Amino acid sequence: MKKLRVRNKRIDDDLLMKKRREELDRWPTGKEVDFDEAVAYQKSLPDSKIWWKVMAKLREEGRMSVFPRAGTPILEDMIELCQSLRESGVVLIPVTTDSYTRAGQYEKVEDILKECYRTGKPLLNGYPIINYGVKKTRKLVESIDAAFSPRGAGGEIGIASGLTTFNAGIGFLGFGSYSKNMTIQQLVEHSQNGMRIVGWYADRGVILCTDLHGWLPSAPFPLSVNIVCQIIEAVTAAEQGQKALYPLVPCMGNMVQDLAWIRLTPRLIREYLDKFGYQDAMITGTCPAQTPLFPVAMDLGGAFAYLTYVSMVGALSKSNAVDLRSIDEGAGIPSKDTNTISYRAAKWIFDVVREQKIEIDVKDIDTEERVTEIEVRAILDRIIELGDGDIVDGTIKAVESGVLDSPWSPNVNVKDEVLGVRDARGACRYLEFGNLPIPEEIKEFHREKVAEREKLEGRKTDYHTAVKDLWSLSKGKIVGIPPYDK
Amino acid sequence: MKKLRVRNKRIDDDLLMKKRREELDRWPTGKEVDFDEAVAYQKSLPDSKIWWKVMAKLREEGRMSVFPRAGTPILEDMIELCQSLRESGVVLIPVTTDSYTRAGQYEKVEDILKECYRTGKPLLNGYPIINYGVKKTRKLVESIDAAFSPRGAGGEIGIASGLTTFNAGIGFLGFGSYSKNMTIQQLVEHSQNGMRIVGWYADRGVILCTDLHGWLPSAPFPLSVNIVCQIIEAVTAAEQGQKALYPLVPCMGNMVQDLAWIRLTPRLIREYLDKFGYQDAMITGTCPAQTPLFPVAMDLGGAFAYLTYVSMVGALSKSNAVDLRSIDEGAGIPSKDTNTISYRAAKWIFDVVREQKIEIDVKDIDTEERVTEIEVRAILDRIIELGDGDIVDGTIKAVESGVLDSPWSPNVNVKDEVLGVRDARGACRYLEFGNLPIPEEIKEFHREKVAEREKLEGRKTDYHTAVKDLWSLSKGKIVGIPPYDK
Amino acid sequence: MKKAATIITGTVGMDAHVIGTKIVSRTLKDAGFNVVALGMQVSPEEFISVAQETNADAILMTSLYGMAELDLKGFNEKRMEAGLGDMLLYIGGNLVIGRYDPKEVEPRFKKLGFDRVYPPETDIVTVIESDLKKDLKAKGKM
Amino acid sequence: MKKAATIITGTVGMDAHVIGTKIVSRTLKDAGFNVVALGMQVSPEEFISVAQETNADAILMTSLYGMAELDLKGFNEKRMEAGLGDMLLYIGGNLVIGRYDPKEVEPRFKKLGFDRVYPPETDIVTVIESDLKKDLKAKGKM
Ligand code: B12
Ligand code: B12
Repeated sequence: MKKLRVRNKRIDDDLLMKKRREELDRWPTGKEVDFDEAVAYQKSLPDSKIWWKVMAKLREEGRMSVFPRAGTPILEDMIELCQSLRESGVVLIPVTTDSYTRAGQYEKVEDILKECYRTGKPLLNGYPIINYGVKKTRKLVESIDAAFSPRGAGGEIGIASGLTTFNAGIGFLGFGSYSKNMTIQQLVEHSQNGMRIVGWYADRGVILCTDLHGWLPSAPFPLSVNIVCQIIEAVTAAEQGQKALYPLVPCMGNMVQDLAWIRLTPRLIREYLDKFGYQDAMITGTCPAQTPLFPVAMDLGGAFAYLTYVSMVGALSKSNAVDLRSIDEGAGIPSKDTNTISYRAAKWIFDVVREQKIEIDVKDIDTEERVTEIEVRAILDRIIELGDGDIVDGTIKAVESGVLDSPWSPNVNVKDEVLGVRDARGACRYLEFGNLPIPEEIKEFHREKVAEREKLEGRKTDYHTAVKDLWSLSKGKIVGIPPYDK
Repeated sequence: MKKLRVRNKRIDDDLLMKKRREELDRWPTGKEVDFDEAVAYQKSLPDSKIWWKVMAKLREEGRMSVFPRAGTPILEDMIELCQSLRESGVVLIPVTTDSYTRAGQYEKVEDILKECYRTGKPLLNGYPIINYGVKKTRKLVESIDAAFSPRGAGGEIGIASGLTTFNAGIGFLGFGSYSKNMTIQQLVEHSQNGMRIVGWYADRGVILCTDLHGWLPSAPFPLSVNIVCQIIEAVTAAEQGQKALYPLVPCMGNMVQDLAWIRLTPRLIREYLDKFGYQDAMITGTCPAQTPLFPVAMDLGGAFAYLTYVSMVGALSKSNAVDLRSIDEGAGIPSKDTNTISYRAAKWIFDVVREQKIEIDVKDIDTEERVTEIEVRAILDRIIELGDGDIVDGTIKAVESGVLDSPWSPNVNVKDEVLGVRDARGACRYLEFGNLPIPEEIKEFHREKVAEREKLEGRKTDYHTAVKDLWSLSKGKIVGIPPYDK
Repeated sequence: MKKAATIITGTVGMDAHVIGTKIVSRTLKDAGFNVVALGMQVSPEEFISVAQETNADAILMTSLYGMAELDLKGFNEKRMEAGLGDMLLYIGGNLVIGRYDPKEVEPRFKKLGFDRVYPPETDIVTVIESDLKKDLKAKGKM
Repeated sequence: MKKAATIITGTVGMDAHVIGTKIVSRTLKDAGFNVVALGMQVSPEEFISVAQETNADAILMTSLYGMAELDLKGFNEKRMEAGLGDMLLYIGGNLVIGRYDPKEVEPRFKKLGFDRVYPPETDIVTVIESDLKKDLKAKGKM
């Protein structure tokens, strides 16, 4: 076997500094960033604001925090929103940015922001961090005793403001879920040959944590592709100098699979980080993430149950954080109050269940873990083979050939030849394997499981089954008995 | 060992009929009851209204229902309330009666009922079944496709109206939780030498199911005394001719104990029913019951979490019913809407988790099950010894001597020399054993567990700890770290 | 120092919720009061006659089951007739049926003669420290 | 029988929520329509120019991310200028930010030129059967 490696064209230091400035110069607030001052400010932050330290402390003490989503355009409201989260026990706070900011349309944002203040209404679907700039965002950060993480945008304005996570490595989220025309080649160029900001800060003693998303499964779909991508994200991030990262493990609603994946994902990430020589990159914890479609707006009971179910999975798996939405997820951006009540519920579960130190052993976890592990290794082996030892080259070829593939992508450059459905117990199975290099015996396993459901429901599964399964958790009916359209 | 037996003074048939009439004659609606017509009406009911059949069907199909509490004085509102429960998936519907009806104050109820209709307000805390009588209550029963159970009162008006459960045997609930001056001697006379109505109906082919409550633990307290009393209730009920019964197992909030007790209780009831010769009495299922103090009125998040936690315990233990309160439990009698949202949440958990057929094995369940089993057997052995083979005689002597005892009883004839506290993981332990005949090695086990908590909190446990533990679930902090008063 | 004030406790009417009044009683005792704990299901008449017998300074009444107003019909008149107009009257618990706004319910119980009316889950220690002792002192009974 | 009506689908503005519009497109196709699926993040201008090119009979627009009104500023004027006044315009999704009452939001989108405005989680099959076919027939396009 070829020596494992990550294609590494480390950008020249002068060029790096120039590019960083260019990026910041796209909007006047960029001037507020002085790199050295930013380092000093980061170093002045108390431990309770430093993401990786907060995660580590939670883990040490056997505690948990919700990692929610929250962003609203009016600064004062944003502060109040985050304060209320903190009061519900949340110590990992997001700064979810609006979609225009994510698209770099700062001028448009500026106009709308004025309109927001004029009308008092939150017209943007997030906090426009770039337009606010460093001084104002520091006000937000300094108002609440918790760690902050930018979502979707922020760049060095976020870092200078005291947010303590930062993307690193090849991020599949943007490519797989947010882009229409980006090619995998472009993604790699963008994230690898681009700026190695995380490493620059690490060299100066500032560790900015990275959350790994992998390729988000947009529908009930086995997690192997997601985990493969998390591993790719991890090793490419580490290669850029990232020292702290953790996986967000999508929970698809089948408890056996969810628990198996929560166990498997960090284990494999650790293994590959080590294999590639990044023993010094630490995994700060594991964060199960509530993923599939939520119960509809009017079904508050279902929304609560779903939320506490995922909290429970987090507690039973002894995770230190859980990525949870609110009971208003199906309705729209949550209010302060719906956040509070949602995360109080989660905290109740965390405190009551997590602290009972329950040791559970769920039958079939081993099987699910083994099946997914074989799939992950098969896909990764193929990628490394395609890349002739280089995981980045391999990734490019893998996406182009469908060796890496995921359903429902908005991206026209994705093969989209795979499909998932639930089996008779609600576990996610492949219905169409596309070009994924899954070993034949494992394919057979999936087919058998799907056949069980077909027998139960008395009809074939197909594309329409896959569509219907989008709603299985949403409608509170994870399995096929009785056919939930009856 | 003496032959096991149940003191049996079967009432003379003529006397039985006379007493039944006397009871009904206490209020004019009693005249609506014609015994033979009641039998015929019961026999005409569809399976979906017959409690034991509904329970059996739920179990067969691997499904679950909430068994809620619901009673409101205006008939039309009561119908609407029960309909909304049915729409939330509830097929086991209670007819919770008001406290005046339970105390036989029908005249007073009549006046208040008029006031209710005049003002449109629910002034009574339940449905006054006696004052409504058969015709009106049949209207309720016939409006909803579900099985009905009287709570607290109803007598043969309930049976004639089509309610399909009925108390039988020595019921500790009334004695231990509702009475101030009743002696155990009186309880036995009342429930045993009194009417054997259940048997009379069973002889005519009408099986009215009994739910066993045991002696309700009013605070965090190990379940052994409760289970002993459930067994006594079961064998004395069976002796009266009861053919169908099931335990309501109080869930105290420690998952390991809750699961252990849910497994243990029906097993021991079955064993003793068989031992006493009642192989023909069937156990129709197991119903975990949400028991300790609820989160306060304003903490809706906590209330939801607690509710779904117990639903989850029910689902993981593959029960067919779960006795659940609503999110308004801490506030007051729930409204239609809070019931709906609460039980939709439960149904989500039931449907999603129960139907996944998760096989879990929780570490320490075996220990908890074994400890409680030894306690139950020790107490029961002592009772049978005290009764010289007769479980009823033994029960009387046991309560009088504190061999059967429970804390916080309103009844002045109860010893009340025992006390429970939670341990470092939230499990219920004895703090004071009183006169319970617990074997020394088991006492030592409890003491060790309590000591662990003392070490953790850095202070002795005492009466005040026991009081504080009333709120442990309510405040979402089941264990001692950090001391939740800090 | 004066002799300890005498306080009567208990749940009124058919209310069987005894835990709260047990805790109230014990806490009062621990605070040095002379407590007459009547337990649960105490009729208004019994409260009055015991108050006369014991020359009580206050009644701390409990009702959780939602029907306190019905139980207390005519209570105030009777206690006035019994010459107990100077005795402090507190009530706490879940005072009506269903979720309620304590602010709306308070005046109704004040009309029934109560000096203070407490919402569900009131902390009894605080009540003793900040209200009861003050009120008793104001009446010269402490 | 007439030739199948042409329907354009897609999410407007920067909205990346593509699953809904994918399902809408497939369901329309299955129902026999001629579908031009533009996928996600379609600018108002693109909708208009494609409608002109394809001589479309309707646009079924999707927006979930809450900023549809901002994206659609001036859209109605432009489509009128483009001579597309007769084309059916539907929109569905989470149309504003936060939990909302669809009844309050509907008139705002009607003003923006939409013939029909759907609340979150609308069943597309029902819409095709009960609204779209009727509206197209009324316009003589089916
Ligand atoms: C999956 C998802 C994502 C995925 C999308 C993946 C992808 N590429 O499609 C990702 C992770 C990328 C994402 C990102 C974001 N999301 Co998002 N997302 C969701 C989620 C969970 C499900 C959406 C979905 O796929 N629904 C399933 C499809 C089938 O339903 P549908 O689109 O509604 O379509 C059906 C019907 O509405 C109807 N229909 C659709 N269009 C039309 C048109 C017509 C004319 C008719 C008649 C019918 C019709 O037919 C369809 C089939 O039945 C929802 C919350 C929820 N509902 O559970 C949030 C949600 C839509 N997202 C939201 C937000 C804010 C965002 C982000 C800004 C940030 C964030 N919080 O993550 C970014 C923005 C990205 C962007 N630029 O748009 C908000 C919108 C808030 C609001 N409007 O107030 C929601 C509601 C979550 C929330 N409560 O905060 N999201
Ligand atoms: C345990 C319980 C029972 C037990 C009681 C056991 C016993 N013998 O005590 C049993 C099972 C017997 C029972 C029966 C019933 N109950 Co019950 N029960 C409860 C429960 C779960 C807890 C009550 C409790 O013990 N609280 C703990 C104690 C420590 O708190 P507390 O009594 O409020 O007292 C504290 C403070 O309020 C304060 N305090 C108390 N008194 C006073 C007085 C003054 C002056 C002051 C200053 C302070 C003060 O100090 C105490 C210590 O902090 C509540 C719901 C809940 N809150 O979770 C329902 C509840 C009280 N019950 C209720 C009802 C309706 C009933 C029943 C009619 C039927 C039923 N649904 O089961 C019967 C009626 C029995 C009867 N005749 O009274 C309702 C009342 C509804 C309403 N008011 O609208 C409640 C709220 C449940 C509900 N939401 O439906 N119940």
